[in-house]
Amino acid sequence: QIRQEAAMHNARQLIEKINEHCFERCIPKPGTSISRGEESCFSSCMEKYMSSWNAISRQYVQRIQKEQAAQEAGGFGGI
Amino acid sequence: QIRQEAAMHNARQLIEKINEHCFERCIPKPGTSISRGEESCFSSCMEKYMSSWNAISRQYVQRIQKEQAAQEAGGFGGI
Amino acid sequence: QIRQEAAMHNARQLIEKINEHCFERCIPKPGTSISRGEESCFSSCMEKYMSSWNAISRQYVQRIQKEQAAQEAGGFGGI
Amino acid sequence: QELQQFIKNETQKSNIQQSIHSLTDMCFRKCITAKPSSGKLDKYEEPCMQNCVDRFMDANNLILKQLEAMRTA
Amino acid sequence: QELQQFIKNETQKSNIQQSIHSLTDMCFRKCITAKPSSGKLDKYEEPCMQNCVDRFMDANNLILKQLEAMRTA
Amino acid sequence: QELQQFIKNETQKSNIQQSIHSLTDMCFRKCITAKPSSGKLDKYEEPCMQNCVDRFMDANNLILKQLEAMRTA
Repeated sequence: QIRQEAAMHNARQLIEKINEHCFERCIPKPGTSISRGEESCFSSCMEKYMSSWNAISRQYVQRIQKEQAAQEAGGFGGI
Repeated sequence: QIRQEAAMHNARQLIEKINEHCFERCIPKPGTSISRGEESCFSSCMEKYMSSWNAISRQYVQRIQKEQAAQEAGGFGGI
Repeated sequence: QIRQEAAMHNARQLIEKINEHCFERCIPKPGTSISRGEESCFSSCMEKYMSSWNAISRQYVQRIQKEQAAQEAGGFGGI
Repeated sequence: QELQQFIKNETQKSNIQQSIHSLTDMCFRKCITAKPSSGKLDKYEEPCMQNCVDRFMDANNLILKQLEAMRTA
Repeated sequence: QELQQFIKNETQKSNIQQSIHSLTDMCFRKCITAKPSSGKLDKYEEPCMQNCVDRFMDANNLILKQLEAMRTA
Repeated sequence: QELQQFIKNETQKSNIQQSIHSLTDMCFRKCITAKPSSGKLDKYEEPCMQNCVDRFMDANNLILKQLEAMRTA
């Protein structure tokens, strides 16, 4: 259950961040409805944010694994 | 007691946000004292922030109630 | 143990803030490695951030002590 | 069980207040661009605030719809 | 009871440190505008930091005073 | 003891995810400067993201090294 809550928390944070960045960029002046253009910008922005999140996860996990391996090998590496 | 703490937490956050926004806008270069002009700007800013908080609370609560009603009516509405 | 965790939390937050500010300022466009210039900027920035943290701690603690003394003396002072 | 309900309600209330705080933060930035000279919202600011909330919620629904579409794809 | 006092003290300390973190964050942005070339605060930055803390606290007191005035109005 | 290990692992996982969130926040701002017109990262954005993570970690290591140097000085 703790794991499930952590996953929920994670998803909620991702949604918040997406809305923060993409609302800022794609809907600078909120009008009486979301226009087609705003919607398509928002949609791309959202996908791009998730692509970024994935790219960064991969790179970050890879990097900390490399640093841990270097540390265990007795060196100090990674700097 | 939990409720009281929640209310305190809420008030503290509002105060923090007011100071963040209004200090930023009305006191861009902090001098050796707060000038009359800075004080009156700060005062308006603070009231305006609270008016905004109230307007947004009303609108937000209204909106989630509308969405809930739409959902309970079986539709998907609100989008 | 609680105290130790608080100190850890404090240090971690300081490191995060330093990285946030100094990465932003000194490494605007991350390249394939950190250049000498970026490293020296980062190093000064980091020290300056810690100097600021110290200056602000002193001033803040002094100020709240002054306000508490004024309050205990029965006045309302500090404003 | 009553306690659980209490905690659930309080958590929900606190989530709502959290959302109101961050919406106010964001919409104040978007809608209040002039130096504040009065405490009231003027005739441009008031509807801007309302649109800001409604468009933000629309955007939120877009995200949820798209996430749902991705999960079932 | 001793435990409660301990918790209260620790909470207070942690609130103070939280305030110092956010003050440093904000005042660093306001007072350090040039590209950092030395680790020391120069003769403009040092007083700027002090004024930044003091004016922030003044502003905080203004808010509390005004909130108090509204409650009793 | 198993519970402690479980908590430690979950805490570590949650710290990692927290870092990924704030890295994405920061690197998105640095690397995605044009109005988004596609959901994929283009050939400039993808390496920028990777460099952003690696240089951030380098910078983090610089801080730790310097803090260590100060403590033993």
